Amino acid sequence: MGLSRRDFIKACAAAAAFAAAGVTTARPEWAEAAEDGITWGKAPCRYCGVGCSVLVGVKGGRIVSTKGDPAGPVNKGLNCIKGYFLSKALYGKDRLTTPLIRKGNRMVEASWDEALDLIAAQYKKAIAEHGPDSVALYGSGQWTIQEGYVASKLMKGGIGTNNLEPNARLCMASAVVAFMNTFGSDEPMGCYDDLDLGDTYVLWGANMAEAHPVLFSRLIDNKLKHPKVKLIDIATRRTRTTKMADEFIAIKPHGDLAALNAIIHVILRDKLYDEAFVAKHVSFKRGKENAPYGLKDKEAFNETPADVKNLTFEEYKALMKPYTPQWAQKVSGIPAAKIEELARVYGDKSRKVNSLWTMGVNQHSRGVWVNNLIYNLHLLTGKICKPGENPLSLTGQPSACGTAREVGTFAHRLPADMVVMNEAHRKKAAGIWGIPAEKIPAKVGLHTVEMFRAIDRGELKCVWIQCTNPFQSLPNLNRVRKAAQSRKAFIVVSDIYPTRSTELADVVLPSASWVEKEGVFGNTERRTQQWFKMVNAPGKAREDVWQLIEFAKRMGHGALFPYPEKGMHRAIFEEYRKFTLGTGKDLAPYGVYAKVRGLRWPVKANGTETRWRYTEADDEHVAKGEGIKFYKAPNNKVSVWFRPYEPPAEVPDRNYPFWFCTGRLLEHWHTGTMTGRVPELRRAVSQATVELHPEDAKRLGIRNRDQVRITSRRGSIVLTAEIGGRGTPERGSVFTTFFDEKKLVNEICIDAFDPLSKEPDFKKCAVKVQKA
Amino acid sequence: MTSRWWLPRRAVQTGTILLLASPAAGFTFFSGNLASAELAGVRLSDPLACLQAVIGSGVLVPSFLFGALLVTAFYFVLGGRSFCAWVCPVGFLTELAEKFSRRTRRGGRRLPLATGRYVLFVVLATVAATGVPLFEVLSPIGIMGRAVAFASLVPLLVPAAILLVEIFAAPRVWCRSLCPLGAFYALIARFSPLKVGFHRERCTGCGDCVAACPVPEVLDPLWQSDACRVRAGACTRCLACLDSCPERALSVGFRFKKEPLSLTDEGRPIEKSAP
Amino acid sequence: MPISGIVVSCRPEEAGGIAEKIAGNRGVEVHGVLADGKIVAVVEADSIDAEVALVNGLQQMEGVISVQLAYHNFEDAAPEGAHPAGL
Amino acid sequence: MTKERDDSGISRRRFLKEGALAPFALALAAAGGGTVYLRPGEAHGFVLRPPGAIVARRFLAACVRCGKCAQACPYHSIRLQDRGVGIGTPYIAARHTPCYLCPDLPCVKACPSGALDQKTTEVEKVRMGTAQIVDREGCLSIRGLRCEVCYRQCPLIDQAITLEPRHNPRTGEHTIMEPVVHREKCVGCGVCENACVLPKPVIVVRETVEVQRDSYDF
Repeated sequence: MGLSRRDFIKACAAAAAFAAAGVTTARPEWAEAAEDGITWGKAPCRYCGVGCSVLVGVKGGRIVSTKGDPAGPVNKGLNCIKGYFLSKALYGKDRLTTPLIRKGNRMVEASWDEALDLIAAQYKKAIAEHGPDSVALYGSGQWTIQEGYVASKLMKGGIGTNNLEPNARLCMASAVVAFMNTFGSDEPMGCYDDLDLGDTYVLWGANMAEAHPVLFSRLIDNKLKHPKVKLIDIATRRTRTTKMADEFIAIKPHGDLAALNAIIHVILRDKLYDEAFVAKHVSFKRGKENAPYGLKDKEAFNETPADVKNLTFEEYKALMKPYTPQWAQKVSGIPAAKIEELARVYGDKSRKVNSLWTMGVNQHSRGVWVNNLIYNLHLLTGKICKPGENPLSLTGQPSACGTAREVGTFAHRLPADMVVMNEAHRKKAAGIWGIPAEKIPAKVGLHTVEMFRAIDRGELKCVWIQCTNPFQSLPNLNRVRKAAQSRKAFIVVSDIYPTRSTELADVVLPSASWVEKEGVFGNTERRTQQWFKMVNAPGKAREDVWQLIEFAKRMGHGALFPYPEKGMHRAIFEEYRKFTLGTGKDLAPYGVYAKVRGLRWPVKANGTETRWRYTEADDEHVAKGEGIKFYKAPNNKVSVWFRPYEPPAEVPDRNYPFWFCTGRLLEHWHTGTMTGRVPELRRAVSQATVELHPEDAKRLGIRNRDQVRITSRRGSIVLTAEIGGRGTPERGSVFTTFFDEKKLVNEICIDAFDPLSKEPDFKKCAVKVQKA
Repeated sequence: MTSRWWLPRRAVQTGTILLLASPAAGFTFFSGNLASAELAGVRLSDPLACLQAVIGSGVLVPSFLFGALLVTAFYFVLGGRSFCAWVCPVGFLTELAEKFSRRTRRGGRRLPLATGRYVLFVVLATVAATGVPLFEVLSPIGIMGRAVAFASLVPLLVPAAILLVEIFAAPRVWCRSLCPLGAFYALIARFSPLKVGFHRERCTGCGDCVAACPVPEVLDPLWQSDACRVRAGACTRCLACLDSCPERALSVGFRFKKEPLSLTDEGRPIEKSAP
Repeated sequence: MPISGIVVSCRPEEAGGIAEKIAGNRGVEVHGVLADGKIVAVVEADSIDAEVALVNGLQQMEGVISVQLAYHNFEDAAPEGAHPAGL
Repeated sequence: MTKERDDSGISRRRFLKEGALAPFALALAAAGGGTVYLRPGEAHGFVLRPPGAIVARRFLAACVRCGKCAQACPYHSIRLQDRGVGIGTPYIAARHTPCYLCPDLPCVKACPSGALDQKTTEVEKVRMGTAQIVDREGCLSIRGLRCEVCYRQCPLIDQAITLEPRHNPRTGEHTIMEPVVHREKCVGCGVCENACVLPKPVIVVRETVEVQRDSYDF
């Protein structure tokens, strides 16, 4: 049963009465209801970017139960199987409970003071000898907004380096760059309501059924209710999503770049575009081409305004001429007729078309371009900023949006769409932070791949990793692991369990997780969700914010964080909120989030949320009568980019004849640090397998559950074959998951990345496949 | 002591147990147990198990039957119940138990030998009537084999129960009087060419052989008549009598043709040692 | 619909009995009885007047030393399930 | 010479040993045997047998309990019963380790007696049993959660188990994706029972019920 408003008020009344009676523990701040001695509080789920709301049941200082929150607008009381076992993720037997310091090959227990003093000494030494750019902080899209904000302020405003990155570089960076260069503001215009309201959904390389389970359930319900609803799955692998789609269109890896251009070609050729919309809202641009793949260290590539050429619509049309469906058929494997058909789907004025994508598009050596091309489809046909008709980039982490993107914990970002390269932005940030503007360096820091390469080169002396597991999740893993093993840098890892990263650390710090601390997450649809601390972290474990501030004090930057001990999280959020006000990314006061199941920004003056941005129908920043206004874009005009086809970084050849792709599955999350501790999820799926096409398997003499060796130019690994299971890659491709800490599949992956977003391509490299 | 047959016999008994354990240790030349096995690619089956399976289920696999015939032929040639003395782990166990019980006390009641064949009849009748392979269900041989191969330990209560009975109530009652497999081999042993021979002229009547024999009844005819070899099917060819005889009055060998009886009746008939 | 949180003070040894009596009133939920003789309860009534009457009634009960109002909510109850952000 | 036993004078010690110890030993022996044969065990009701097992009653006779099938199983899925009439016969405790359906069926090949039918050559045609959802109210997928672990782990996914989506009236905007077992395809390998995330699996392998056919085809 859900909490009604009346129950809520009653709970508040009781809480106040307890407080008046001098009892504060019986009714903690976060409690909303109690039954059977279990006190329930609300929190967003700890795992993916969908942002389901859960109720957390606490008894005797321990989480005894979690359940889907019926009042949660995203999930209405439902969860996926990971969420069902959420509480168990915190109670694995091997939780880290005390700081550890490396002594040779042993990790020795230490006090917080010893550990933090050591870290501060190492950072100070590196900064003194090599300057502030010789140190770095590598964070996470699972950081709370407060953690990300403190990290950004410390690194950019205190230490004076932009060497701050989130692991979101590995998942959302391409989407971010495309949002910025198309709309001038990060994050989607639409929201999950589009899943209920549209009638056509084109999935570009996204296995929503497994990676966004509750959202997929919502999408399918729309299909069940409305016979007109059509789900088209364009992918390199047949998945559980394919099974429920109306149509599957097989595409060659990297073929999206060709297919999208050809669809646009047909839309232009057959005049399927919305002339008025294009005239009013769109400007055409051509960027820098013949881009590299980032395979060489320090390869610099930037698309500065000077590199961008403005085009007329006619020029643009002329440029698109060669991208015929016949040409695209060869490159993408999609039949020309099917491409024509897709163009007519997008061009059909009676259809509300939505594009959905995630890592297939983002983890792509031309990821920004593919994002741009998807937006082109929607901008040319005017199918955008309307209920049930939007492109929606799905995220993978609970706060990739809230923390990494909105707070801006990237090497080039500042909060609320600002960037370090822009002097005005630096000034604004410095103003809020109360520091001189010159304190914030204008030089972009090291992006993720380059950051870990810099360790290998010996240029980066200190790295602190929080809330993520790069030594399992980075591409070309052998190089970065070897660099760490040879102790080329001083590495600190804060986590809740031993991981493949803590094993390489010089100092391991035990962190508090999820409801062991207070925090705020921001999900895919711009929903900001808050929760209170409900239980204590085990042993000496402390939250990442506390770790960073204690470190800051030792570094002499304590004055940057003058927050009261009680109400610290509120104070940090309120300070961060100043960045958002009036920018179209406006957040509500902290107290509001404490009460509701999240609000989608921009939050209006009257405290209500915005479902669709840039439209007068819902967005306060657009005046009545203006219709749609892209107020964040220069001259209110969004960009349609000409993005040509360029080949992938590595293509299968005679020695390495197969495509290799990695991805996710429903039962486990990311590198399995949390889900791997849940016995039920381990029971469900215990190890990573490699999926093969049945014909490829037969040709190689590989049968189901045989051991198979996968070898690329970078590494080799043995996995159990899975043929005809939950997923079947197309002929000539193999697929595996990266959750299994015993199988470092990323040793196979190439560290090629998108030249604009610097996001690595985990979806494509060449391998050979042998029976082991 | 004149011969040391116990040495190879213990070796074979121990070897059998090692063989049963070998698959668990990762070796592949042997699999299965004494009911059915594959040794170096040859399929072998216990003839009584085969008989029960075929009668009970009506399923007949030629290779299975062939394996059973092979085993039958083998034991026919080598004396039938030689299985009991040389191979069977239960025989090994009860033998050791008897040694132990002899050290602590003597006596107990030996039950008659002939009951085994009735048990065999009951087993076959049961499987024919109900389809329950009674002996495969109860068999301590199977239980011990599986205990060795699969560490299936709870069923060891059954051989343990047999030991209890044998130590405290009726020595060697299982092998002597109850085991239908022993009774089955006893049936074919009667015609087996491998027999223990008796050289009456050397016998001093000391009785050591009787004391050593697990089935001393089989020796009775040697004193009561002018027999010159042990003909009874119950003889397990354990050859303990040979080892025990200081005069070398007993021997073992293949006797194919009907040997003329020794006419020099020097030996004195010995009366039954036990009821 | 007014909803209030109240703290009823009485002698510790009588608290249990009084809590039971209080709970007998329509619209009163007892949430806890503390060791020092304080009873934490939530009072709900149809109107402000009815609520004042109810609280006064409690005040008059034998053994009750005082009734303290800790929280008062008199906004109109929002429809079930609605949330303040106006979804 | 003849060694006559003196049975006339039973000593007190012998009396104790034979008169008191023997019945005690016999009782203990009976208790041991009873523990093995009278304990309630898997022999009662349905037992999940290895692939190709012939019908239950005849299987019990045909199986010579040699354990070769268990030794042949690469996953140690096959165990031997340790009690009751079925003592020594092979079974699969699917919750512990299910049958992973080796394409070459080494267990069937190992069976000497035909208890596992030698004619079994295709894993898809094996019928060890049939999976059933025994607690629909407990099943997380039927409650609307995105679980469906049994479905995704099923080696005959989309054949033996399919997902049947239907509207979830409780939330009004989500789908219940109900796993449905198709008995004409289910081989009874128990992978679903093994994978079920609930403490007591709600999908378990039960005895195969013969599909009753008639001419009614809708």
